[in-house]
Amino acid sequence: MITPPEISWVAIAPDLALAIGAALVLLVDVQWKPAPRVLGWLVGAILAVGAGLTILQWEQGADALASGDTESLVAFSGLITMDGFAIFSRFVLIAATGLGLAAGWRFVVSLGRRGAEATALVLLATTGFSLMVAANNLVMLFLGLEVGSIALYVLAGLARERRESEEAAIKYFLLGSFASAVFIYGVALIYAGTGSFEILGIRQHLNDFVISSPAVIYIGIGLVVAGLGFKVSAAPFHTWAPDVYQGAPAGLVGYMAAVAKVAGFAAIARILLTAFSDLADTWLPVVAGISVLSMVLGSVLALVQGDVRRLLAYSGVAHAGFIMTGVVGGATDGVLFYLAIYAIQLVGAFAVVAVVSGPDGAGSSLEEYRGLGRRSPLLAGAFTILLLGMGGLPITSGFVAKFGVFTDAWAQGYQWLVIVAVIASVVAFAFYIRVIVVMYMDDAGDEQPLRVGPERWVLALAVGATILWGIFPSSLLDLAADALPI
Amino acid sequence: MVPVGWYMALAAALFLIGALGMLLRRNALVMFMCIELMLNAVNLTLISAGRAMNDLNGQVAVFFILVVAAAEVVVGLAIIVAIFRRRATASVDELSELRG
Amino acid sequence: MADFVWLVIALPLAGAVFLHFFGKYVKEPLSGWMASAAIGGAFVLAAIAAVPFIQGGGEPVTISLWEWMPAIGANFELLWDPLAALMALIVTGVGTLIHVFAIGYMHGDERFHRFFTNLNLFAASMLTLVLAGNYAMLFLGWELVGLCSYLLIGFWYTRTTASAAAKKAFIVNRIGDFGFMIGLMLVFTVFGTLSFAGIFERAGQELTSGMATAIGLLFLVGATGKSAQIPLYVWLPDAMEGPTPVSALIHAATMVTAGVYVIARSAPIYEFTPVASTVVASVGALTAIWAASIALAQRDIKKVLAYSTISQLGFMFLAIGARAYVAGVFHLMTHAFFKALLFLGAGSVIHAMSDEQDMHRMGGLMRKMPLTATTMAIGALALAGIPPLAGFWSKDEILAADFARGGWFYVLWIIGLVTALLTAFYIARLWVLVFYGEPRWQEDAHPHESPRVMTLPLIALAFLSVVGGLVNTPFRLGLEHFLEPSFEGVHIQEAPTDWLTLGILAALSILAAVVGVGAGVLAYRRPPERWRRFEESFEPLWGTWELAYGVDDLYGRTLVLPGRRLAEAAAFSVDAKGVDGAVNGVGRLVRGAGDWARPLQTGFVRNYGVLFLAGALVVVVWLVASG
Amino acid sequence: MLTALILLPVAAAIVVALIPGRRREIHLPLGIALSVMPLALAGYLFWVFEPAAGFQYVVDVPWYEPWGIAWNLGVDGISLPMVVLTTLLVPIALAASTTITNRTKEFVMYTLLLEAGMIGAFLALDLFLFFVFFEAMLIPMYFIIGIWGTERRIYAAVKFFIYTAFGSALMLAAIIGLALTYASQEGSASFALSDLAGLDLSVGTERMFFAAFAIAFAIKVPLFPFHTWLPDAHVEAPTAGSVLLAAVLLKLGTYGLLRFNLSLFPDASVDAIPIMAILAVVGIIYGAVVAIVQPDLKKLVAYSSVSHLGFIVLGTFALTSGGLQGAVIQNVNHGLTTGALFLLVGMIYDRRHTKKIADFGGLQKTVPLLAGFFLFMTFASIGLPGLNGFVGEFLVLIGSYPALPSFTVIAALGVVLAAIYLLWAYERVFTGVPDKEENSVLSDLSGREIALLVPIAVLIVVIGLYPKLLLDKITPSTEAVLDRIVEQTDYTMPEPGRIGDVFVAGDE
Repeated sequence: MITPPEISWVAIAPDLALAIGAALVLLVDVQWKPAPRVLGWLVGAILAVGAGLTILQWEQGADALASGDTESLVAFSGLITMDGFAIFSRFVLIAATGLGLAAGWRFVVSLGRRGAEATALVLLATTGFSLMVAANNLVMLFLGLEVGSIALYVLAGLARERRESEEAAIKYFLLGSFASAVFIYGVALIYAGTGSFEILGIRQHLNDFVISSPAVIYIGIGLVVAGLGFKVSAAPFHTWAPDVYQGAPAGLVGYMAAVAKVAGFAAIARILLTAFSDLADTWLPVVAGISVLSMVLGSVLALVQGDVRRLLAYSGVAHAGFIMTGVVGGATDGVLFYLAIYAIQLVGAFAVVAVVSGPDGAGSSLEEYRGLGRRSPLLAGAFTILLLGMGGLPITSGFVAKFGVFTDAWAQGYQWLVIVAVIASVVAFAFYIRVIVVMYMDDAGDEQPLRVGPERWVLALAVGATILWGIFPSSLLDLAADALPI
Repeated sequence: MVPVGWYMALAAALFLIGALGMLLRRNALVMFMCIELMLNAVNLTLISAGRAMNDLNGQVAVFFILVVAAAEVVVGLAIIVAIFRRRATASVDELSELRG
Repeated sequence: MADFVWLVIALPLAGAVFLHFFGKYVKEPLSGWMASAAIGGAFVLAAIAAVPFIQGGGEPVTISLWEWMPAIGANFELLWDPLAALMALIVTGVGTLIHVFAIGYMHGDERFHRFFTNLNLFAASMLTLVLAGNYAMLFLGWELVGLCSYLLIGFWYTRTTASAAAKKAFIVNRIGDFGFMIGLMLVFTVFGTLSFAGIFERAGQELTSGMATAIGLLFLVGATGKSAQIPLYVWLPDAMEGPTPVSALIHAATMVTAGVYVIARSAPIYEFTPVASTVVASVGALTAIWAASIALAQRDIKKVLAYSTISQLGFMFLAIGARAYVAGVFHLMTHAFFKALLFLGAGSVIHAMSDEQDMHRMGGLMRKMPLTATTMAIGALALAGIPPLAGFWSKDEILAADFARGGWFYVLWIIGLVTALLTAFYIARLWVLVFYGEPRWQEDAHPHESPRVMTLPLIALAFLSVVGGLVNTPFRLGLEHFLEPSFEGVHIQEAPTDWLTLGILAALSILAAVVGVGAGVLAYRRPPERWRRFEESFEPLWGTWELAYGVDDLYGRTLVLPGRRLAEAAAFSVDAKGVDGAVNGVGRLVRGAGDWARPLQTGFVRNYGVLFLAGALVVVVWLVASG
Repeated sequence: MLTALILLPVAAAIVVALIPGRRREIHLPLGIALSVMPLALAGYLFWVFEPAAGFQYVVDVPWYEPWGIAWNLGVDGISLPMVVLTTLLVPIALAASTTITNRTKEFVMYTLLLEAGMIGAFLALDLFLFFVFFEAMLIPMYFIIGIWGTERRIYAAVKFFIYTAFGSALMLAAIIGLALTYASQEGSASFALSDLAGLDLSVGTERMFFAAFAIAFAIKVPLFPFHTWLPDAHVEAPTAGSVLLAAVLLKLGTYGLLRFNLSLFPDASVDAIPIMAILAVVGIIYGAVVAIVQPDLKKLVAYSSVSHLGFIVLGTFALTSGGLQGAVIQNVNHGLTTGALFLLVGMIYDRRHTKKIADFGGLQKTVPLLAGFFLFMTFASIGLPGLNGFVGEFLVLIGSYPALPSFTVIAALGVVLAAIYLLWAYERVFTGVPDKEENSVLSDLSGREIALLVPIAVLIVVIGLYPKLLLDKITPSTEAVLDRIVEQTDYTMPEPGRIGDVFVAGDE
């Protein structure tokens, strides 16, 4: 007899809110053709509801996790969890969405009537990724991934006047689908090897049985890691990132990069640390290898870029490596903290790029930042702090984040990885510093101050978060420490 | 009865063919079809594995993948058409302005 | 009782500080008089404090002032004993006279008060040196006199030669200090303190002879720097670029004797090292004859005196190396008198001749400046060792003591004797060339006798040069008794006691002096062509002497130039290209890696796909292989 | 109180930031006035400091407890002089910056933030906290060099930043390793110096950690061969930057070696004596030799720093009373003299807009006061007794000899070389006749400039003659460091002679 799945509205309430919100935006747009302002308020309200619901979830999840009652955290017959890990990641996603939309709002407005579509796509993408981080089932995870990714492919191509945007979209789409196919093939092999799609089920299986065909599972893990490595732009699966970052609409790149990274790493952490924790001895060196390659390649390549967006893309590759050290370290709180911090900084940094490049996001070569410190001191100051935060300079949250993941990795016995990581972060300093040099130490070609729109709020928040959590990190660290996966 | 291993091997072969096609062909449309081929290889794997283990989950998953594939087609074709309109080519090798 | 001796230092120091800050508000001669009063006051105080020693029965006292570097036993403390008292009296006494002289000599200089500031500072430093109660404080004075020497040699800073000479003096001294400092390190290592009291008390218990030799030789290195002995004497002739009173005070009477003083002070250490003592004496003897020979052929009046000073310092080394400490200190004293006199006289001449220093352009000055001529004659005879002038007694005692020591010291004694002969010759040459014969002046020279303020010190010094030797004659060893408390427990080499030997030795040295003076006078009272021919007959020796054996040139070619080349190589090749190149190379390497890796990002989707798949393949293979 | 000492400059920076940018004329005076407050507080701290009480005014507020990091501050005889020096030189450096006319506000802010960072680094007793300050201060300095420097400022600034960041990166790894070792041994996390100092480390691990710390500090000091960033940074930095860089920032290296390497890794420190001594001595000689022929006055002073700091490292690793005391006091001395020399070079540069030695000559004629001060500082730097440099060098040399005889002898050569390069430079710049026309019309020091130099000069003399003032505060702390090492390792301190005569001042 087929038992109908129990429905737990609580578990998907935020996602539902976002999805419905996306639909609502489209409907409202069609029906009333509202002014962009109105649309803005609507989206804001939707995100606020989503965030509020997430916080409500937290209360419930935290209790259950504390009481050890993990069963109650699983809903929809094991498809979805509402553990702290999921909720924390989801909140980060929603926050990044809010900030990202604010940063890209001028772009959205410039799209005119298509602005609503863009907004809806953003909301949908977030919904997908939100489901992805909450998935306890690999197929569910894949669904979330695809919902999110497909929306992102479209977003990448939204700036249709620009040839680069098209190129970015097709590249992102082809490679992304390819990676998705690889990922799902990995899932299929894991299923073939363990007989389960569920994170908990797989762990159970690996715990209970001697594995008959480990090679299948290992191949599965490898393909899953490759597929997700693509999403988080870890080397050598990173190749799309610079091109897409450069081509996609300036205002939205921050959002796109941030949510993909958060969701991707949440998935990697969940799969590797929960489902395959018993096989850690095998996958740890491989992940460490990916980590090293990402850090080195990302840092070194970022050093020679002449375009800020590409630079940030490669720095994202390096960051993927740093976060990987957290995965190697095996502690989710380090990874989550890093993700939260990095997502905010990334969105903030691209908000600056959006301001400098203009809403359509034409150029972003380093040249355009010349003398920014004189032209728009506040903007340059914010960018400086964000860059240094990403670089991991002490008294910024970036340092706390790096410190956390490095400590975890060291404790795990990966001292050499930490040493490579700290050296890579010095190289990383070198390219962040390059941008700062251009902004402050050269004279401006154009003295006209730049017009800053809603990006200012994004920047204020991002800078505030960077500094405050750099000096008083305990609040966020405590939350991250509580946000355990089931 | 054909052992399940054969099905799996066939699926793997299909997957590889798809992957190689993706790497070798330069027409975006064909490349995309190769991806579809890969997805179907995954489907085959899932079905055979589910069948072998007498587990419905594998087979159910196939439906989801089919839907995803369909969604991808929609978006993918839209993007490809857009590009084709502007450049009158569907060759991805023409699209290499972003690099380095 | 002698607690106030710190005032001896403080008084000139106060003078220096006052003049430094307020000197420019004080009119010209007044500032000079103030400085003279400061050092004169110091002399009075020192004399009062020295009374107990003169009466006999005064005990050395250590006066603690304040902590400095207690960790290495180095504090501000003074040692007031007969040796210190004698040195203080010489420094302040001769110093006062020279101060007064300088009031006249520096008349009209735009930095008049600055000159006296430095002069007073020098006096304070020198007094610190001689009154120091430990090696650290001695070193303090030692370096400060070096500083003052630097400042005063380079007083006329617009003359590049003066500045260069000042720098050279300081640096060459520093090389000596290097040895001295290592000596101090050894002392500290052995004794755990630098205090004289602590060291000398335990010298017998702690010192091995090897260690004593090492310390002794290292102190000698320091002394050769400050007292201008071979091989570090080269700075002193150059130092004559300074104003003449400076040459008199610092580079004849006081500072340059610091090396002698240090070795005499360290007698309890040298007690255990005959080797080092012998080396000291040998260096002294060698320097004495070496410098005397150079002095023979100099044309510059101050250069003659400079080499003469080096030579006489060699005599002092010869004495203290033979452990005739009293004789050494005695000669130090008499030399201070007559050499200061000679320098001041020379200054008077130079002043009169409008800064002319070449003796070939002098002559016949006796008529124009009789007082100067007379006093200088006394100084010259004292230097030559004509009895009963001061120089005779002290020089004779040195030679006698060396003779009495015997062995290797016979050789040194002979060298000394020959040097005495040369000394008598060159000083006679100097006097005759300057004061006798026909005038060979430049057109615009208008020599005249110096003012009273300059001649009075000359007279005073002349008087001292005459009677100064009487404090310690074989008939009455006054100085020896006076200094006894300072050399307690140290073996002092006495002159022979039997009157016959003593008489023969005295006769020999008198003979040398008389022959030397006689030859000098005879050779140079003739017309210029004749003595020129006389000099030429000594070629090529004479030329070598005139060029001072070309040592400066040698040092320049073998040390300075290669050193500079080395520094340039280090700076511009090793550092800029090597070390920094490596650093920048690493940076370039990283960037290069970036540039190299950039083409991987071809822009072609299919290549990206290949990379992706290859990566995935590696991951999979790795996992399977290790799993 | 210590927290206030760190926060005061930050608050001052904020105050300056709040003044609108167009009121340019008041930023600098305001900054100077505000920076006097930390000086006053530091002076008070110096006054009330109890030499024998070890770390005092300790603040220990947990920061994030699960990690064991804490806002842990404390002052002892080793850090106290450095804090006072820092607070003293910041107002001076600011007051010397009147020639900075563009972006004054930012300049003042960066300087004040730099001050906060430096004070924090000296006071931090928690390794995490120390690292935060150690690294964070790079940024203001980076900006100071990069924005207000001369032609190649960007190159210099970037090099400075990356090079020092590289060093500290390794130290970060070592800090993590230490803390984790502590956590695994004690079961609770801590980054406190006092906790970590008591760790049992295997020989290999201890040496590795030592090396990581030592490299970080060696770059900061800088020791040969890690020194090449320094001349570039100095030459390009504006006067205030050079002053603070030389006087305080470099001292973090020597301070770190003394504070952290010696306390955390006593065994490895003892084992590393030969290596550190070699580096120190090579630095002394090499820096001096290279300084001799530098054509640029500022570069010459920079290389002299390399040479002088070698003495401090030598004294530190001699592990004797004299050596350590000398090292600490030389930290202060070098700060004063080299700081003053950079001030003077800056003043010359303000007048002539060149630093090339060959462009000068005969300046004593036109600017006698400046020349006088320069000569004074030169001799202080050469180590003339009676001035402060001598006390440090002499303590180091005499104190180190019993432990490291041959090294010390070679190091003493540096004293000779110092006389050569500095006096030669003085000769070329100041003496002779001013034959270049530009040099004969310069104006001498203004009252403001004299007011900047006089306090330093006074301190130089006071420390030179009465170092007891400092040594009394320093000695108990350095002895404590030594005692710990003797206690924890099989190192026996060389005992020169017998105990020196106990000296009691003025009791007769």
